[in-house]
Amino acid sequence: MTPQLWLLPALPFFGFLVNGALALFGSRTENGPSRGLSGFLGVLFPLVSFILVVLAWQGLFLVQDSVLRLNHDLGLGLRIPQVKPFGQVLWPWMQTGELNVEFGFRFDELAGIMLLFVTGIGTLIHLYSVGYMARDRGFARFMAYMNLFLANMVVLVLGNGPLVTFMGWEGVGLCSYLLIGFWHHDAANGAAAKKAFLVNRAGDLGFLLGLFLLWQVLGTGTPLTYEAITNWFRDPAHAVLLASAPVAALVTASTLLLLLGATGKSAQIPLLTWLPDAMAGPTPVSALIHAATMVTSGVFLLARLSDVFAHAPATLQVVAWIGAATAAWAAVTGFVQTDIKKILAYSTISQLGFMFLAAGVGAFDAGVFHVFTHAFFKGVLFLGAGSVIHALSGEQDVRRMGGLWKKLPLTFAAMSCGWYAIVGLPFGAGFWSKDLILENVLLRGGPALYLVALATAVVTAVYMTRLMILVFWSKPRFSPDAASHIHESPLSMQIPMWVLGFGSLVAGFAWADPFHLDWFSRHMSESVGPAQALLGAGAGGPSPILLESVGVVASLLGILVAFALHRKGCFRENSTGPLSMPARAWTLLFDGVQSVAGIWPVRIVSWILDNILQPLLVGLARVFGWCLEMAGGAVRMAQTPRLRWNLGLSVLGLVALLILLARNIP
Amino acid sequence: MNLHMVLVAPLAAAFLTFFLSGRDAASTLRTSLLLALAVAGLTFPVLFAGTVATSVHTWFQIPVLGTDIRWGLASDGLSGWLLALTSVLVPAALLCSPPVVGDKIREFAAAAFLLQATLYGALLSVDLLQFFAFFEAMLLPATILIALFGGRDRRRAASLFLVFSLAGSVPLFVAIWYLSTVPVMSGRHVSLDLVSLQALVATLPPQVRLRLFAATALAFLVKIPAVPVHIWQADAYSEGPAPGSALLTGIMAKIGLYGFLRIAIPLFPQEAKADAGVFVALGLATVLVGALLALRQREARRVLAFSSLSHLGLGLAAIFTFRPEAISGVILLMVAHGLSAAALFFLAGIAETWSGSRHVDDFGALARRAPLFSVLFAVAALASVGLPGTAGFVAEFLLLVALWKAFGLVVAAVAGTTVILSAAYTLRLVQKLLFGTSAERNPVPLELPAAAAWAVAPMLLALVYLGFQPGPVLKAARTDLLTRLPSAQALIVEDAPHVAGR
Amino acid sequence: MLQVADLLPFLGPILLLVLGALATLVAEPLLSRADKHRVLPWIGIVSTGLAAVALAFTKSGHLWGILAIEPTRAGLVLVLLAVLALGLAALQRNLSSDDFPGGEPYALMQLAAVGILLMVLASQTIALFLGMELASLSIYPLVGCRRDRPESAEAVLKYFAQGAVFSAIFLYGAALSYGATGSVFLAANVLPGRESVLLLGFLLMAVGLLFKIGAAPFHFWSPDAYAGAPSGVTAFMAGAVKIGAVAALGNLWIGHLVSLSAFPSYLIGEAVGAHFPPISLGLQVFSRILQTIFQVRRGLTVAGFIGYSLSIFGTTAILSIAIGSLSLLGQTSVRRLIAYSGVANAGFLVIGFLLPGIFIANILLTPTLYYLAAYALAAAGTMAGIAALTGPQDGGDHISSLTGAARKRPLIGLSVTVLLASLAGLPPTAGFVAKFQILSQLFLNASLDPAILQRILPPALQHLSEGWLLAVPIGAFAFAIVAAAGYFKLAVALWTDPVPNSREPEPVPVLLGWAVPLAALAVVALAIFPRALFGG
Amino acid sequence: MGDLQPIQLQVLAALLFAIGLATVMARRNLFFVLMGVELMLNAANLSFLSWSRTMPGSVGLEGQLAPIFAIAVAAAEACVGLAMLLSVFRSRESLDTDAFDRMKE
Repeated sequence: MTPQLWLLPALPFFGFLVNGALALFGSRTENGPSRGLSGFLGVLFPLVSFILVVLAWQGLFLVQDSVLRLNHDLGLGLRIPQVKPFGQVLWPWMQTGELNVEFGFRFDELAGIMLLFVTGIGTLIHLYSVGYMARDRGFARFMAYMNLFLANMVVLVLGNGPLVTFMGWEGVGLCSYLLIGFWHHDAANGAAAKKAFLVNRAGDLGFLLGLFLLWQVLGTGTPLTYEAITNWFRDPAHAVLLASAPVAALVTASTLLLLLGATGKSAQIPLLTWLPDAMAGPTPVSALIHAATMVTSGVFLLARLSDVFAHAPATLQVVAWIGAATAAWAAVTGFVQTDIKKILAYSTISQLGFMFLAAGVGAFDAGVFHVFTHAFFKGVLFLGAGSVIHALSGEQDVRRMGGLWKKLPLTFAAMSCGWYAIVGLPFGAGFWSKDLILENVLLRGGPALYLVALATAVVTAVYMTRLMILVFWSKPRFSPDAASHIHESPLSMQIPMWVLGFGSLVAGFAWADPFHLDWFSRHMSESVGPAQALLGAGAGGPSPILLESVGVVASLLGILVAFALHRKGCFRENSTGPLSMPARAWTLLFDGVQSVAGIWPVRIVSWILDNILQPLLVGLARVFGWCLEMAGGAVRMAQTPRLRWNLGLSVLGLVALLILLARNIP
Repeated sequence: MNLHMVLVAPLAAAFLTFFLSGRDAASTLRTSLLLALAVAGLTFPVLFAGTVATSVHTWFQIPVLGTDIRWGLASDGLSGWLLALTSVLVPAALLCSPPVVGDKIREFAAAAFLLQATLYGALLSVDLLQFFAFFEAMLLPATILIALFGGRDRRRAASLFLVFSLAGSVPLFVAIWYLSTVPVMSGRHVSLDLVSLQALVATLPPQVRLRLFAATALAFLVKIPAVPVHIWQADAYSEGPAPGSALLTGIMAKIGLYGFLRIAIPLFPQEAKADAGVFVALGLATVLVGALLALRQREARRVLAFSSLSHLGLGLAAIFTFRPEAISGVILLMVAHGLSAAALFFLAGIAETWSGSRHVDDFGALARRAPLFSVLFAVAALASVGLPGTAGFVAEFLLLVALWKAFGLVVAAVAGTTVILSAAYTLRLVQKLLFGTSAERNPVPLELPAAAAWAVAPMLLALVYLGFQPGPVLKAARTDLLTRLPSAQALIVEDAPHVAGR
Repeated sequence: MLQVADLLPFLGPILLLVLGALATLVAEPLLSRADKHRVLPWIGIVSTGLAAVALAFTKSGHLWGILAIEPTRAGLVLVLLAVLALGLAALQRNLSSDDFPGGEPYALMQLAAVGILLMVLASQTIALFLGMELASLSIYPLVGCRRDRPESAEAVLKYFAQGAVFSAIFLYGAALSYGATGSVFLAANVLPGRESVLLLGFLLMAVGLLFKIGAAPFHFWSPDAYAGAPSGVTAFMAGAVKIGAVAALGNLWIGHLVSLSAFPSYLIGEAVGAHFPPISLGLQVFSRILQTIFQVRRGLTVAGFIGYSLSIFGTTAILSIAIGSLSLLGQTSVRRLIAYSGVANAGFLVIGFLLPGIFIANILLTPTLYYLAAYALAAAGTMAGIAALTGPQDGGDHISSLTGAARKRPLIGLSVTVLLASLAGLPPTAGFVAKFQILSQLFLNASLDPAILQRILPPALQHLSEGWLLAVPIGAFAFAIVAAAGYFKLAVALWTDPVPNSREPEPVPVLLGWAVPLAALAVVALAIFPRALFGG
Repeated sequence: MGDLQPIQLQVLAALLFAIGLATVMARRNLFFVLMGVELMLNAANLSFLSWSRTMPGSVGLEGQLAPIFAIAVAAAEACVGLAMLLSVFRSRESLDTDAFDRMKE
């Protein structure tokens, strides 16, 4: 009996259809389509698919337990059960020449873990947006887009091959476009949305080209499924071949191109400029797409193709350094922002940098683990920010907040859970994952990377604490009339915050070695284990406990620094207006790079084509036609109205023929 | 399956609409629509029938030369899909035309049917001159479509189109003369039908073949069109009536690619192979120039025109890789682009009637004012961008694969920039039309005519369906096309399953 | 000795047309002014129809070698009759719309048709001359039949003066050719030593006919004559005159080929060729003079003659096509447009005489004749259609005055569009097939064995032989495209929205209403069944 | 040197023809144009006759027949010409051919 995997994406997609229909045909009604109905459906379908994911896990376990029993009967004490991923091929997709792509899904543990929080957190954020968007006329449309996003995300994660993944990959890009530009009457949002889509497309091109090269490595006969790819790379028979210089070069090139795609999606250097602008979208969108799920799909891709990347050490170096650089740069940027959502956006970029760093040093599981935990705490942070903005009726500038803990205690509580996690205080979700990363970086990546990462951790603590201070602890700075109608957000927004807040405290225990909790790593081992084994665990370094305490110290240091700076008034919370000059320069660094490298050349060339080539060609045609007209006029001149002239010319012709005759007689 | 019936049907439809329909536009629309659907009903069996052909007999014989000009009809996967596409687009165009052409619906329908008939003829011909006759006859209705219903400069646009196409066909005509004189010189009695021509051409001296190939190719380059002979296109598409432009870009332009697949390459395989580089370069140039120009256009339909230029340029480049992926990809591209571009033109035309202007800045906020329109437009736009899940993606992917396999990663990358650029100009258009604030003082809600919705929605559904199930189209290429063109089959590169590095 | 019984079926068409003309003349005074235009055209049509029927029964043969008929010529006659019908129909429209006092024009038109019929059938210079004059003398009054209009007076003046001069030239040419062959038959063996005389005679006669065809540089009359005449007459002239002249030129040229060659005579082999005494001293002197002028070596070969005629026809053809197409381009007057299209197409017709058939033993003008038929139908049909579309009194010769005319009369408008397409050489019309046949054959010249060209082409042309022969078809086609742009303007004008407050035009007489669509249908049918008329 | 030779007649005919042509082209008065045409036609007839002199009897006959037809035609042409001349004169009160230059292009 084949598992009906297609239901997982199909359900949210169906939700999209229903809500879309509601939005479309309700749009002409008095006060828009019914919010209750679309809200209910919009939450229902993701919820169902979440339940299905859990059931799918059961399926996975069933397989697994049978294997365990088998092991047990054979007397083998295998600690890591061999897990049987199961897939479903829906139909042949592209079959021509030697290309043979089948459209299907494959459920293994990596996908399972991703799906768990994608659908789970997705459902929660859907619920949140029911409250957040309640007053928006485009509510049904919003729910529809969110559902569509969820469907695409599921396809991305669940795809049985790079091309199916690519379908979801572009699909989520589309949804992020639609949702960033959700309030499309404002042209700025549209611009931000367009930017996001285009930058992502640049990455997608890299994805495709990298795929071609990868395919060339495999030999074009091999089907393009993850199964085939991993098997091919794990097959010892190919080790020699992979060692040979040309193939190694090919693998490196292909992985670099794939990396380009990953950076595009995960907002890493060089394709990171779109994420901060993406905050133009409604806050639930920022929470779901631009913090918890979509942006992490780059990391997911790295983990998915870990076997390939494992054979391209050079690429991994690049990944690591890109991650480190992005993390550091974004952390600093986050420190100088004044828009609460921008701060969180840069923090997201920075955290993603951590994940890349982990993958780069070969600790794919640590990376994905951070993805997992990050989903929780960044989710709750964004939701909290949303609830704050909601309460302050649209105010986003942290310099006009402050002292809100009295007015929004619940939000404050939830957000501080997130804060606790992200700065990495002990036993918070971030604590485990970040320290895991730091540990791996030190062991596998060397001290240089480690120091960068550590410094970044400090800065992270600083700017996050700054955020909390400016929003909640310092004295109120918002306008009195705003103060008048500050209110705690409705229950539909509270519940998700609590759940996620709780999650960001405990999620880390999914993999806490000191407590011998390794649920997460066990389930990662099937996907990324071999790759990491290939890369080697690195030399044994100082004990984990030591490293963890170093991490804790770092975050405490950061917090203290933040308070110190606050006391010295370095946050200039009372000042208003735009960012300071250097701050803006630093922030827009990569925008500048992009416009110089990408946008302006295109503009210039197209200007040349439009204003020089095109007129030239048209002009040529014109001139030709004009010449013909002239010739016609000249010929018609010969047609004189006078009889004698006509006769004369005719006879002249006769004479000419006579002369021709005279000259041509043989 | 009588192909002659299929060929005559649109012609008959043209005459019936022209003479039976009264002055009343609505009834005319109904009549013509029924006829169009009937024609479609006749056409689709041909598609499903796979490869079908009528008996071939002598049309006329050139005295003295004794060259046989044959008359016969045949259809295979390639022709079949284009026939089907045509038979779908014509009724759609009729449904979308009322707001645009107003009371001239009768003339429009007649012209559309005539265009359909000539297209059918070109797609079904088995003889070179027979093909050329229809190829030229196409100009008549096409010119009428542009010249009679369009905007201010439509006359100039139409004559530019006419003169360009005629001038472009001169070399082909000369080539046909030459081929028709070959028998006398070689003392053999042959005919101009494509199959026997393949044998004949093979006997010609190389430099002659090269000239003939160049002449043939030029005519098709003008039709597609490719840089630098593209300048008729933007004017024609933006000045003509939007549904007419849809038909022109949706089907007529495809005849250029069709000509390459059916005539230029099969007749001159060696030359095509030898000069593949030139055409790939032309194609890529077309891709880039089209995309970059589309970025700067001020009129909605000019953007669409240049985007068509860009997309078909990719097809041109890919054909000359002679790979199975490319050929099936090109057929799919023709279908996908035919549907999406046509849909965009239909909708743009209706939007123009709303804003009373063609300038993109005079639109805006349609997402708010006309939701249904916006949904359709957005979907069509995404389809033309080649978003996965639409046929456009499969097509572009296959073409890129082919280019990569044949010419390596750099060429594929250059061609791939279309992925980014097409998104850029299409989204710019979407932004201008649907989003932002309306140009008008107090924007009133607008109703997309139900007819137009009924016309466009199925096309978009077909695009999505083909995006997931492109099988039939791809198969068409694999089975029929190559079997009917033995010399082309020899070209198709089947590389042995290799492992990199060897 | 022929029996009258054999005579009648052969003369049938001619006699019937003449009878029709006479009947028209007899009936004319008996009818009221209004009835004239209602009845008389029908007499003409009936006689034309009967002539066509009679044509079906005629079998090939010749009348003392003066007139001859075979399937090819029969086909031409058929086309001629069709053109006549179109002309009559259009003329009815003109005359009734400005209710013309008399009905003679109908008779004149039929007589002109008789004359052209003679030109087609004639295989002897006298008969040819008679036919030519009969045609011209009845067309002059037709052109000038609207005495109240200054332009028609001017037109007839120019047409008459030039026509008279060139018929005189033709006659002189006939005299010379008689002198050279001792016979007035077109195909008669040349007398030894008189080849140069024959050449000169041929040249003059050919020029006389090229004038009638309207080929450059003898085309100056046509724009004015076309513009001055009623559109019906223009329709008739455009088609019929060319038919006669081209057929005559064909016979003339082939005949002279025959007279110079050892071929069995083309039409009436045994007509001449009696033994001649040595010519007198004076004549030797005269031919010596001519020889010194034309550097004729004794004994002109067929090849030399061909080369010579090639150089005539080639130059005229290219001139005509170029001049016609270019002047057609910016033309705003409908009739001048048709006139210049006549000039351009005359060029194509003349090209017909360059066909490779002449190089290869068998002489075959089928493509030319096919082209002729296609052109004649298209031109006459177009003008007739214009006659139907223009307002009362045949007013408005300017293209703009036809704006939207087709929208008011879709059927006729469509027909005119199709006919214009045929003139432009676009499929699916006979014009396309015709151009293709002619040009593709001509193209063969370029690919001929150079040795043949050396033998055929006159020295002046030999160095540029291949390029020249290649240039003719390609250049011709290029100009054809230029012309197409010209026709396009008219077609578009017909279909653009009619100017508001333009009142409904008066109804088209049933005759014309049927004639024009039938012409269009015929043009398309000829394209689909090209072998219907002349085989091949 | 009694009777004139055919050659002399031919030269005469050629001269007459040339004169006629010159008249037609040079004179502006319509009358003279008509006269020039007549002259040309008769030159042709003369040429016919003189040629027939060089032929043996039965063959020569054709040459003498032709002018008869030609003369008849010329007569008809003359009267059509005169009729035209009258109508033309009525329309523009002038016989100067250069006066008729309304038709352009």
